[in-house]
Amino acid sequence: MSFLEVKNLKTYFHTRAGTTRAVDDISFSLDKGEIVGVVGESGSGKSVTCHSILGLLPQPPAKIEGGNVSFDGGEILGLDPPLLRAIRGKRISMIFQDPMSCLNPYLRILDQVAEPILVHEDVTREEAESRAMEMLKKVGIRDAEGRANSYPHEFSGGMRQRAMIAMALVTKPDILFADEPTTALDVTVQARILGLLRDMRDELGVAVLFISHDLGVVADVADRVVVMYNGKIVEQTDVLSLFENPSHPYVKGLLACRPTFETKYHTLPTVEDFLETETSSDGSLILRERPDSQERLAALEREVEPSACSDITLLQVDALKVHFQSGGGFLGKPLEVVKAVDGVNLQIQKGQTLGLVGESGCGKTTMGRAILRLVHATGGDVTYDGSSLTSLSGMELLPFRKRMQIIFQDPYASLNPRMTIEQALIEPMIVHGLGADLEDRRSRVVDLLEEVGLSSAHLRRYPHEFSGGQRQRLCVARALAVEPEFIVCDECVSAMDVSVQAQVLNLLRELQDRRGLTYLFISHDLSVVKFVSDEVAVMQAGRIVELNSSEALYQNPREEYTKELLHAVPRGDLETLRQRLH
Amino acid sequence: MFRFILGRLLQGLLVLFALYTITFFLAKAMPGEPFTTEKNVSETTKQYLRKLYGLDKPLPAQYIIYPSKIITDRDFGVSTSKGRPVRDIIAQSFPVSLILGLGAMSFAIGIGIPIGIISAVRKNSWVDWSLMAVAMVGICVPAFTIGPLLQILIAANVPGLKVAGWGNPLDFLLPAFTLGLVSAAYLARLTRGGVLEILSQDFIRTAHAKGLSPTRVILKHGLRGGLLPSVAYLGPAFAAMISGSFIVETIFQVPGMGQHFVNAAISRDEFLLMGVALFFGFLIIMMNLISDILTGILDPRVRIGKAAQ
Amino acid sequence: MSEKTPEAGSSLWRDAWLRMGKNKAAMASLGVFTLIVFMCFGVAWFCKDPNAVTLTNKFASPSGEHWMGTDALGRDLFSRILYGGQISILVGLIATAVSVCIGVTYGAVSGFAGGRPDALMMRIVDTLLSIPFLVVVIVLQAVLSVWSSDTSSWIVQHWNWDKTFTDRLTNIVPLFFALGLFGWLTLARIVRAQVMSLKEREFVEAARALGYDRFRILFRHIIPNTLGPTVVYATLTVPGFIMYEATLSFLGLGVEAPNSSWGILIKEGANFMETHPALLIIPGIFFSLTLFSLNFLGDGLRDAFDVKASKD
Amino acid sequence: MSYISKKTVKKHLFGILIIFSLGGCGGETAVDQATRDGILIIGNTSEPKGLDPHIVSGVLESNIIGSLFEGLVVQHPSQEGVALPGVAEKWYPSNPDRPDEWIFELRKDAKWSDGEPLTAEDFLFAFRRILTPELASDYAFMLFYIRDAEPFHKSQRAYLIFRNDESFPVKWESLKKVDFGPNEKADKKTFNRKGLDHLTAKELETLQATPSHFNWPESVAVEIRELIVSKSLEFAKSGRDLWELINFGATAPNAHTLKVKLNAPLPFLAEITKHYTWFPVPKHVVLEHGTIGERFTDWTKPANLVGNGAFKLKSWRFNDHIEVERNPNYWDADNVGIYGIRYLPISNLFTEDRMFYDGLLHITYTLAPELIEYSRTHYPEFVRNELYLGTYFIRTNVTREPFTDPRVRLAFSMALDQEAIIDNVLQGGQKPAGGLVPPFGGYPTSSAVKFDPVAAQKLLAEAGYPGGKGLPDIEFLTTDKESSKATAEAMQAIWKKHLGANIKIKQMEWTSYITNMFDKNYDLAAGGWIGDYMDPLTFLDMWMKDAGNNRTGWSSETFEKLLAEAGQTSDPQARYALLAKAESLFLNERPILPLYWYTRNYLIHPDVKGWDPLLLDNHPYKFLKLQRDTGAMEN
Repeated sequence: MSFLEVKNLKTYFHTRAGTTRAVDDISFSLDKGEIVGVVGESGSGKSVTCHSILGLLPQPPAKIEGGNVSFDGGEILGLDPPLLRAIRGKRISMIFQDPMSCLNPYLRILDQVAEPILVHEDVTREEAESRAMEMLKKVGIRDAEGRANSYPHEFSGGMRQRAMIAMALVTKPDILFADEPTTALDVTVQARILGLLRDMRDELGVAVLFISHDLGVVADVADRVVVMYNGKIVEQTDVLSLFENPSHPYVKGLLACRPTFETKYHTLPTVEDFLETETSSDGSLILRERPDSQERLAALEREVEPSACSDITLLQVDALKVHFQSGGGFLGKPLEVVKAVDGVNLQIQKGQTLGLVGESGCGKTTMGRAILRLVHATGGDVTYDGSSLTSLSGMELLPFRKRMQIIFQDPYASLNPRMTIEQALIEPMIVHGLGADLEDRRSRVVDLLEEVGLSSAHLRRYPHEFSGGQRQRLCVARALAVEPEFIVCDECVSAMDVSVQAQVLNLLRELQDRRGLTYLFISHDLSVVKFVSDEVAVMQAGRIVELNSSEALYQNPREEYTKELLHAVPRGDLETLRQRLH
Repeated sequence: MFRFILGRLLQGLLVLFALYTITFFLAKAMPGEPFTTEKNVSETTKQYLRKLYGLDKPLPAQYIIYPSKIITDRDFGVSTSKGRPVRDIIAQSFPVSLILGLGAMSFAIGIGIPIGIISAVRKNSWVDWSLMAVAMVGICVPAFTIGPLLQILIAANVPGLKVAGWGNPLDFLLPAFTLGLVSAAYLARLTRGGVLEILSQDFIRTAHAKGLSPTRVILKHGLRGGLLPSVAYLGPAFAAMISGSFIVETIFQVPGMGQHFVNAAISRDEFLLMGVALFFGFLIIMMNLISDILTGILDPRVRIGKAAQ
Repeated sequence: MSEKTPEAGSSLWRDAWLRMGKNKAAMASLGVFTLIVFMCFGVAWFCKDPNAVTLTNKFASPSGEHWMGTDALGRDLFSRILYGGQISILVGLIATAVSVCIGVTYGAVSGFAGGRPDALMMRIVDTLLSIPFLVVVIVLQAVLSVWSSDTSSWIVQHWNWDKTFTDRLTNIVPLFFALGLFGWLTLARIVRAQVMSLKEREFVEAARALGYDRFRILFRHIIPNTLGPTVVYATLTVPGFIMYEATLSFLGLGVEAPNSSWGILIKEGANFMETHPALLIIPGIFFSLTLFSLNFLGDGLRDAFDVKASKD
Repeated sequence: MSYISKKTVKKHLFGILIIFSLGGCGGETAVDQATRDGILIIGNTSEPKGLDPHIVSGVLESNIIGSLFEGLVVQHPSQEGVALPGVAEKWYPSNPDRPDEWIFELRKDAKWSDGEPLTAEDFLFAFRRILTPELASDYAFMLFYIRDAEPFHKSQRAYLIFRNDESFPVKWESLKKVDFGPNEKADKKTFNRKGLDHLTAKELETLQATPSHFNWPESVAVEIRELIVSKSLEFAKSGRDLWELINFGATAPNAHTLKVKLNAPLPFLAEITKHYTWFPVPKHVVLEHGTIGERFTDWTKPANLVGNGAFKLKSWRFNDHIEVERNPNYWDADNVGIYGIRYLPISNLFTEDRMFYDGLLHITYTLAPELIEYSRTHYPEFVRNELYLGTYFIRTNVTREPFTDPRVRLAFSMALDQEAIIDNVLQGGQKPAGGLVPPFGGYPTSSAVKFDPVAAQKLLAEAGYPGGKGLPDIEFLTTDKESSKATAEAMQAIWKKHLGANIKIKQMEWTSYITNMFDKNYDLAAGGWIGDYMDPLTFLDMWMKDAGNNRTGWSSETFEKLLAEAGQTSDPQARYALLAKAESLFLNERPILPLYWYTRNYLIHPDVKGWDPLLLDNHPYKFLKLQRDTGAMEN
């Protein structure tokens, strides 16, 4: 018997709308010192599985309908809460996806890391803290002594995730559930965290259940992979055979829709190109391989021609500087000036896409916003289509607001939760005087929705009623409502499942072809940038360190920093995988 | 921190000055004057009285004299209705109100916050509903009803508790309860909302995943952020509580400060009126400042330095 | 994908109404509140004259003649409660509405503007919070009582309105003025805090990127999102306003004797606590029933308008 | 969460246990213990404005001052209008036929509480002090009976200089039109604004140089003008004060004799000297802490206060209590019955009564009207209902329609169903007021005011308002007290019923109410008057044209002539007859509508002995005794 054995686990959610089978009769196991990847898109039941095992689900609406989970020979499903608590955090720990919202913002890092020891072991506070400190050092927090008393918001994303890991490992657990531990992180940080997990496994013999929507990442760490779709396990095998010989169409789709450095497709394949679904009479979902998947793929396989370098410069950025004052805050950090953007020059030709990559905090987002005058530039100039934007007043800026648009990372946060889709799309038309009357505007909205691939039947719905991918399409539609020429895409696919990401990227490319749009594409994901961009700029600490055509940059990085970035990207291809396994 | 507090205190001075200006002109706009009485007082006597209190001077002069006396001599004038210095009156009655207010506040916090927490934890259960109904009663029932009820039902029957009066340590129980009841009810509702908000956050799940007991999760992880709305409410509420309440003081015969707000207005005792108004303004400024600082301590993300500019 | 007719009218209001329908506590409260409003504004007209004094029949017990007995001057308590309810419900709702309008706008502008304007506006709130309320009331009483009788006679002269009605109306207006003047202060602080966090949200930035002016961003995008706490706090302030009305009426600002209101009935009834508790309890029941129902209604409204809540 | 709730419950159980354990010590009430200690605990409405008899003017202060000071004579504990020796052993008019000069022989053993002897000089000082204009005493007018006291108090310098000056060429009365006093309406540039009486030496010099600075009436000859100015200047320059110059009415032939010369005969002077404005103050202490005209000095502070009463100040906690204890230096200390008095400033009537029920008070100040019925049922032996020297009435504004017409006033008065209101609303056993002056010994009480709705309707019709038709809305001014509101509502209904009049009730807080009444900004206004001393005059002289409390706009020369005539009459019977005639004239015109004669309702513990009904409620505490009353408060 394995160390952790899950048998026929069923977790259903009973809500007013009906019953959702979040986890539907799954079985898998985890051995000591093993890393098992669990892959699937959001809503496929990966996290619910972990939460079910640890008894972390809110009940109701969730209910565990059946199954067994044995851990170290004992049944833990339905265990007495106090007994289960003794396991939780002591023998089985968990890391969550978003380290910002999963760390308590009101408590110091050290307190939070030491807490599991204090709760589970009979030690003094000093001892617990010194052990916590040790663990913080071990997970690679620089200057741990100096920073352990900081609050989470004073840490960067990577540091927070390290703190989470330290918190999970500080009691030396037998099993670690890692729920999308790197999704929100930069590639370099991600690489380090993945390395850390592997080291921990090697050093402490921890078994890891590694949950991710990204097969590429899983390929970097896992020994075995479990693929979930719609609450069921569709494939379960060792990592090499999964990549060498995927059997399930969904897995094939997942593997194909990730843009990689080698992607040659003009349009990315999506899961739908491989998978057909049908709802059977009893309400369960039947998955089938598309018979025409080969033809569909072939249709996509069109070499990307480097778009003709248009010679009209649409946007010109000269020595742009954005400085913020930071600190001077409440509990006495000294006032300091943060140079978010520090003298950036670049230009974008009409109809082209400039990719902007860099780690979080490098100033790429600030620059995108400074170009649109959403933050105030401290110095330098932005020239759009011949007019300088930096000196314009609010009213003079209005025509440019119509011509330049932005799409944000989080589509949910960037839509007003209290406005229907129709209202949200009509409003910009009213402000910019587009459309003759309400009827005209309505019909434009319907057209827009169709253009981004949404049904006009959803006009009166609210943002929360849509899925993440649909919401991002809405944001695109809203940006398009004013018929812009230039769009800043600020990490606009970073939070998405790869399958959805592929759809949105396809949409953006399609729109560019059709409307001749110009993009500034900001992302930390180098593969995605590679896929969409004609030119790529690499940004570090407020400056552009390298700017080159997409091909050249990825083939021949000149700067050390660029090389480092490229190296950190999990390739998720067979070669790298084989390399790792041997 | 230091700069922030200094800035706020400077703003506070401006507030006090604005408050003084408004109160001064309002006091002058009230019908009647301090020496309006039923008695057959001759106009000459009234003239002397006005002169005695400096009320015969032209308005602009009066407007300037009062604050300059406060600054130079810490002299808040002499109460026209009590015949003693305003400073003495405040110095005598404020400690009483402070004790009563602290009692009321301990009661409000001691009852309101636990009720709010329990209600939040048992959201939408009968426990929640009945506790919230009790809180609503606390908000609905005015002090002039609950005070006499306590006198009739409790004080008259429980030995050791007096109907009214101030002197024995137990005497502050009933008035503090009456005074704190509304705040307790508000706190219960605010805490419930705040804790509910926090309990829906992701880091609570983390805390559970650490294997913490539910109690520890709520008290250590849920409460700190969940108390923020209550802290914001408590600033002005505490200032109001420690500056006394006319109704509670007259019902329970407490020699506090609250009655001066009413009596000074009714007897057109403008020096006492401005004295207590400025004192109350000072309390409001300080309590709002403290509440903001507390918010900063409770929530490390808040940079009140920024908010204060 | 092809159908072009939008889903049948799922507007914000309709959605909210549907969600409300599922909330039993809120629906029951709505029923109670409607019943009370109907009694006060409908049934009342068929009741006895609430001001008919029969000195010899004071403190009568409930009977067929007087359903809830009579008060200290032998007036019918039931019809006094119903007529008083007209004033109290109007005062509670209108004063709350006025203070919500001022408080939300002020707080939102302050929080949205930030920096120096915000500090200035908040210090103004501090100042107003500290002004002795009674003094303002006395001044208002002096100024506005003249105004109200002048206005009343002007209206009667020029527009030929019914005199009793006009008098009652012009007596009440200064009351709203007094209550509205100070009722919004705390709400403004609450809304400001909300807006401070809302204005950092991405949809606000999106709105700016779309070239919306500040006015539109504030009123169409930010303020609607402060609805939840506003509704809850507003329902909490209603009892305060209703009780304040009684105090102000005794100072001559508001309801003129012998007309009544719940606040006045409760205030007077409290004096007969030992001897005739019914005079306190019966109006108290009407008062608290109304407030309970308003409160649960407020909670229901908040949930109903919280479009996010329906996600799960 | 069960953990939390359990803990909470535990904590509170603990708290409740504490309460019970601390509280469970014997059933003896505070009053029982106070009775044993001989301390009287008494409700006294609110915090006194001070204890200086020359500055305060309220009843509650007089209750305390009455224990700390003693006047020339002392009120008899049970008999109205009888004076017992106080500081004075004997008193008599120097001419019994015309009692306008009185002699008081002071006892030789009178002492201040600090042991200093009390002499006639202290009285002279006290009179002078209360009349000193700078002191601005509210109640100085109580001494205006003394010759020249009024002009002295009003700083009528010129009057005092010239009236008794034989050499002055013109009759003083011919100068009536001169602006001697301050005149706010006068031109700013002239001295008229300040008034001739109030000019400084320097200003007078200026005036002497340029006479145009003062507007004289034509009738005053230039020489007279110059004479007045130069004499005034001479006086002002001399640095003497008015006191030295004038022929003031109070003198002290020796240390133990006080001679008081009055403006007119006053047979009831002894009654007036019972009022605290006539009490002596310790000259040596007052002057130690300030000058004679200084209002705020420390001499009444607990550590400094020296009195001559049966008690002396023991402790004073602001807004909480004032306690007095026996004064060993009191001349009659051996006969003082109790050891001390504790005054509690309880402003809430209900609280006061509930404190009494809870055994915290011997005597309440009043019994809340709402609680009268309850107290009569539950504590019948403690309820007192006594006549009080006061009248409750409604002022009419005779300068405004429709009350310009005496018939309307009479109609409103006759339609006022006094008994219905007393029996059903007030319930305090008040007496329907037949006239203005409440009944008391010797004076023929009027019964002119009677409820007669039919006659009232007839009168109203005669006045042109048949059935109330044509009557404008009538504004009825009243205060913000719940009980006065109920009374107003009852009257409103009664007038509506009998006269068809539309009354609008205007409630206001106290000062606004007074101000509106002052400004004659009302039609009807609730009001009342409590007598200052035992004489009809205290109810009648307030209706003279210039009296401060008239406020109705009504005046009558005949009425004033009758009062003046009575003022010169020494025979009490003839004097009463004249006053009654004036009252009846007044009632025929009826500028006020009398409603009832006051009663005092209060609760008193049976342990208190010797507390007998007194019309003025001025109980001399030294005669009281506290004795455990068996059978009292058994419950």
